[in-house]
Amino acid sequence: MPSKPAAKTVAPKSASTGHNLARLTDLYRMMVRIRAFEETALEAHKTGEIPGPLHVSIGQEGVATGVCANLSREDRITSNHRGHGHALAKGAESGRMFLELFGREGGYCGGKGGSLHIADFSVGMLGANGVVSGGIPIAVGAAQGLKMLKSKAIAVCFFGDGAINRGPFLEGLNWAALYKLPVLFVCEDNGVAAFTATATVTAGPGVLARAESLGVAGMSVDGNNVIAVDAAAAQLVAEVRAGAGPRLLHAKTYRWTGHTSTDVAAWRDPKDVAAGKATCPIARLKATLVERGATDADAIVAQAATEMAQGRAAAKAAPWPQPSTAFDDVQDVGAVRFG
Amino acid sequence: MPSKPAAKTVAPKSASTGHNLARLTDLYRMMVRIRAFEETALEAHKTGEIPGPLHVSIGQEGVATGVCANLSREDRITSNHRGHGHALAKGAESGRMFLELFGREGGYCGGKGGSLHIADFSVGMLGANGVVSGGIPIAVGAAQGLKMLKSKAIAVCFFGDGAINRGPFLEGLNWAALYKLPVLFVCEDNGVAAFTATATVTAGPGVLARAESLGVAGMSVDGNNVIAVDAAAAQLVAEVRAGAGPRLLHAKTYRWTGHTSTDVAAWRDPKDVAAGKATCPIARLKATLVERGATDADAIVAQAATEMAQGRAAAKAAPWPQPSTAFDDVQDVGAVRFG
Amino acid sequence: MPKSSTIEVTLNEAGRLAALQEMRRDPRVWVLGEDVARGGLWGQYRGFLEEFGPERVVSTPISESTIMGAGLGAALVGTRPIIEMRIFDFVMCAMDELVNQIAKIRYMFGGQARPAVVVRMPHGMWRNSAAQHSQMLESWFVHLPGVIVVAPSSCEDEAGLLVSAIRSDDPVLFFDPKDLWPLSGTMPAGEIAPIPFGKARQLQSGKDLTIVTWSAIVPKVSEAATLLAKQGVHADVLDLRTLWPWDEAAVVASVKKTKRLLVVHESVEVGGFGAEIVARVIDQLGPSNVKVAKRLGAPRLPIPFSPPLENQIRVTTDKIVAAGLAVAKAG
Amino acid sequence: MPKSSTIEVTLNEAGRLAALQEMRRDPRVWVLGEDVARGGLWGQYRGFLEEFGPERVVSTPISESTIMGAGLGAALVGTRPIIEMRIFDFVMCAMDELVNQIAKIRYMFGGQARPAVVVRMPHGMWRNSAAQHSQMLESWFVHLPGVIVVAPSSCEDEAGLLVSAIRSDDPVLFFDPKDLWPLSGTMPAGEIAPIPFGKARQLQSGKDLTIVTWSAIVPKVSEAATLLAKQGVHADVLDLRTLWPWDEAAVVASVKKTKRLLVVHESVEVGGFGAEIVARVIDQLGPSNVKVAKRLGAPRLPIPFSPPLENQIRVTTDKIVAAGLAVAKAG
Ligand SMILES: Cc1ncc(C[n+]2csc(CCOP(=O)(O)OP(=O)(O)O)c2C)c(N)n1
Ligand SMILES: Cc1ncc(C[n+]2csc(CCOP(=O)(O)OP(=O)(O)O)c2C)c(N)n1
Ligand SMILES: [Mg+2]
Ligand SMILES: [Mg+2]
Repeated sequence: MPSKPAAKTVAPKSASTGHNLARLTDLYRMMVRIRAFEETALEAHKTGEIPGPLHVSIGQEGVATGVCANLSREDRITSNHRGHGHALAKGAESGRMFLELFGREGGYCGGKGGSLHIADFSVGMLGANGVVSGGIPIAVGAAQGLKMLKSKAIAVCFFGDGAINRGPFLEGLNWAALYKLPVLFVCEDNGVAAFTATATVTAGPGVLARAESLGVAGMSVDGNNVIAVDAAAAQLVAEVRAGAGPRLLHAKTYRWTGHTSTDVAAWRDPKDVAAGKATCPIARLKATLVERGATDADAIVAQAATEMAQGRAAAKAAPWPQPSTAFDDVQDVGAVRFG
Repeated sequence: MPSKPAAKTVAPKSASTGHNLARLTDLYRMMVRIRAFEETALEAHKTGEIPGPLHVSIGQEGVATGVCANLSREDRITSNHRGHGHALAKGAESGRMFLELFGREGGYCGGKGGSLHIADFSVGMLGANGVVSGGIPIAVGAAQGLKMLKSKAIAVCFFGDGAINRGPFLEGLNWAALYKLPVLFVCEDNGVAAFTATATVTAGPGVLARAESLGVAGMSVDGNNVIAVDAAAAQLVAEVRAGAGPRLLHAKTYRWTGHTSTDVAAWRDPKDVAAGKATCPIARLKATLVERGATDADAIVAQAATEMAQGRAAAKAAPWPQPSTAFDDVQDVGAVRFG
Repeated sequence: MPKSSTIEVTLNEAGRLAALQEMRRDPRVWVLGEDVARGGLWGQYRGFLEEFGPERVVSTPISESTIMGAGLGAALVGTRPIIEMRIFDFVMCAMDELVNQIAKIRYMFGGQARPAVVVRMPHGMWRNSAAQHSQMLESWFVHLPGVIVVAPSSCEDEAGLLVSAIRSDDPVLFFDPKDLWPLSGTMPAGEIAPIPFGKARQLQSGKDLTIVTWSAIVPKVSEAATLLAKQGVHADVLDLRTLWPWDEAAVVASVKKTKRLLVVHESVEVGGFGAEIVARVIDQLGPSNVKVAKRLGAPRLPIPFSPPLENQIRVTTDKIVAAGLAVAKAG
Repeated sequence: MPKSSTIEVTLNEAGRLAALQEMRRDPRVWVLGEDVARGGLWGQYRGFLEEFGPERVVSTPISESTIMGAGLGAALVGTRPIIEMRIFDFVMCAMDELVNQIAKIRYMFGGQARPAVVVRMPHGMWRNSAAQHSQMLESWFVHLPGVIVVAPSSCEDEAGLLVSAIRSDDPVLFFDPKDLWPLSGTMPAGEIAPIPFGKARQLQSGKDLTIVTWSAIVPKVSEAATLLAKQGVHADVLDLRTLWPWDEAAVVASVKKTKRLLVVHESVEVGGFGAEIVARVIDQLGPSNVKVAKRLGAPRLPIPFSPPLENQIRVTTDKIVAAGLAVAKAG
């Protein structure tokens, strides 16, 4: 199984090439909306408006944004436990997402999933997943199904650097390469898995070498440079869509917060945290926008803040799901109505 | 995690270097005994003396023999579904093995395991395994335990080329490299997995590249040249024992028979089968022995034939286990005696 | 061909014909699993590659997690996979994909998706294949919300229930009784009609006791019931055929008549589905309306290899007859 | 310290102290699992790394199959691992290693080896964690030969049963009740004595009905029993503490007295361990000696996220009281 092009690092195209201001602005708007959604969700979790576990991706917005900017509505994505950004970037509505996180009627999953299972099948977001690597075989199978159905759509599989130490990573990549499936694997490498630095539990030269050894060509990119992510994703998505088989994008990024909203990640060195935050993909793109003469950056931030504040308020005001809906959507034959 | 030495192919040392006639004769005797054991077992399975599924390794004797020739009794091995050769090479007695395959009293597992679960813990053979890749995490854990206990012993893990497409391969190698465990992985590559050519279900450059990508250095060797296997194993076992961490030996070999004793593998090209048999490790070593002036090759074959004929006859004559022993060795607390 | 006419088949062939019919009927149906392009380990897909090609008859790597998970993913985009697991015990390598994903996806996502997969899992004791190739854990999946559990024992049911399974929009766990692959029987000629889930099949009728059973042990139960009849003990024998949903109404009605219940299954008695049946019957009829309720299953042991050991722990016709007599005479 | 004196702890701390004691007592005992070097997800190993070092407190990759399988391998060479699985649902990623290997190795190899492992699996509903982080499937393992199944609900039992588990030469599946981690209670000061497996704890006594229960739901059952007593309905309340072996004798003796059985568990009622209890009691006493035998568990649904939905399907004190009254008055 040839696995060219050999893994390599894509240099971020300078903003002037290929990226017109409109696209940069769109990328900026999406990152800002993801940031605003999750900061709002963190607030709402603190006050108890949002129950259950909450995993935010603050600092990582560049990856979901840059990759999904290259997808169509028909394309499918699978996500992991940190799926808000993936959902928004794929086109999910913040309002219905808030309703779901709040466990209210009208949420994407009718309140049955919450943050950990955020999904919007209508835009091809096949779901966050509570199991690390859980999305890998699903994405591979989705790609196999799409190929079988002669669809032009592809599948994209988002997972973290902690996921590459579970068996499904090997099985899924081997499988995708074998059947030359239209799937792009995206490893969001924030250097941590829960409370452990992934470098301390991951042997070998890294995810690209693992992918190569399984017949999947890949690239590394600075995940906090959304222009570079957009460029790399554009190339890989084009190759995948053209039928070249699977590809892997390794995006280095940084997560500002702890593992969950209640984890302060006290074990991290404050110096590293500061350095990590300094690479903020939003701040970096804003600088480029300003340099390119854009004037609406602050307005975009304000709009996003309003959008999310309204979403939060609407969710808080929304009715709870009817208790009897707990019995819906298990299975048609053999369904139970009551205990 | 550095994974030097880089994967490479070891050239078979010429028989004159390092291999005195006594050692060559020992290697020959072991291969001949394995062959005789399995040919006898095949016979006994045809007649119904041996019940249940039977997987033989005829043609692959060079790998188990060459590797185990470098192990001490304290070293541990795990095996797969094709474990007769591994057991014999590690020092198990053919007589008690026959008793087990026949399901008789006095068999290694008291008749509870049969061929698929052949094991002799007294010589460090931690068991054949009915689950492909099942032995990988066990071997890795055994190595971790041995290291923890400050033992000089190492673990060796035998598996087939079909096993490298299951998750435990990735998890186990990453784990072994991470903790620098004293374990040697041995991939017996006979080109097939059940009724499928492994090349048609395995993507990427191969097992060595996979191991490298997980921080495990390895070597390829002609598994049907037992002298080469012995030399390669000697080097890798020495490195592992010295605390260098895990290593992988990739041994190309050929299986003469079908997947199970009842599978004729009609799908294989007769030309390939002929070519495969032509690489018989026993015939090749015999030629070397004769060239080196050995005169006892035929006597060794005759002795092995006698040993196995006696083992078979003894097993056939042996009593069945007491039915009540079916209730033994489940668990001490919470054991049941009857239905 | 007249609907009345029937054909002679083995259970294996019955399943093959059912899958064949459904793959011809619906181009979205496909099969994946190890060696399926060569007809599958049990030959239950003989000729499929030739007719449907490698895109719909996919021989896979030994990657159970992905066989299960990829089947799920492919279902989420609108195909209808038959996920062939070869031998049930290997499903243990794919439990996250089955238990945490397939069984929960429809509910967890509020009905946004329904994974229309059939997971075929040949199970049970089979010619001394020992602890890792003989397990029956079907009761586990009755306890698992989100799945339909099917366990046929006859050629006709293997075919008709497999058709229903392939047409189901919810996941179906289909336990092929591997010891019965060679069982010969008849099935209606021509189009194989789907058999609805949740309807037991009455094999014999009698007033003295009710015997409830399913899967590979059914032929032995029939044999035992015939022997019991010779001794003047007449049993209602119900083959449940599907464990979830299961035909509680038929079982309760029968026990209401006989007042005596015996559940027979090949799997371990402790924590087996027989316990659920006893508990429901007692719950529905009230203890005072039942004279005796017993179960006959395997003792809580892994399956040993050696024939006399396997025989010692296995449910046999003799044991069923003895249990039937005890239940008929008790109280 | 006098044996009589006790200390105040949480259930989480009780478990921590038990593991700490055993790791001090036996150098072959060690713990492996994700984040355990940082004290574990639940802090149940706080301070272990500092005291025992990284060789005995092993933070692992996210590799559940290998966490389970490596624990087994290490046990086969004479160490005694505590295999920490973080949250029960993730055990689905390691079922081959648990079901096909750990549970069968002693038997399959004719007693040549005994894997002395403890598998800790915090389970159950916990603050709206939805379908993939709330499952209770403890009944599955009662049906699985080769393992001991422990499900404590009090600080004292968490400690004493964990000590017994770590000292067991056979594999023990230890279900920490994660919703009860903060539960405060007392335990004997000083050396933690092992609590034998298979002995139920009587929490309340009464003649009107027998309530059998275990794990996270126990505090609610106690509360309900107290409310029932206020209404003049007095229950024998038995916390089984271990499900295999389980204290059948105590349960049968109690029902013999009360003639009324109610089993309460948080897990799904269909196919739950309650069914086995009902079936055994009916088997042992005969239906005619039991007036009523009922179960109260969750309906057959995955666990939903939203509080009102979770509350709708969850076993609550009100539901237990209602069920208790119904059982007390029935027949
Ligand atoms: C199979 C499995 N094991 C463990 C967990 C608990 N867990 C949830 S997220 C997480 C860390 C994942 O790290 P990574 O994949 O790098 O994603 P990140 O949190 O860094 O975005 C762990 C261990 C889980 N959800 N699933
Ligand atoms: C997890 C699992 N899947 C499938 C099987 C069925 N099976 C037994 S051996 C085998 C082929 C293994 O091939 P390989 O590892 O190359 O060993 P070989 O038979 O060639 O010696 C298969 C698919 C199994 N035992 N375990
Ligand atoms: Mg990470
Ligand atoms: Mg092979």
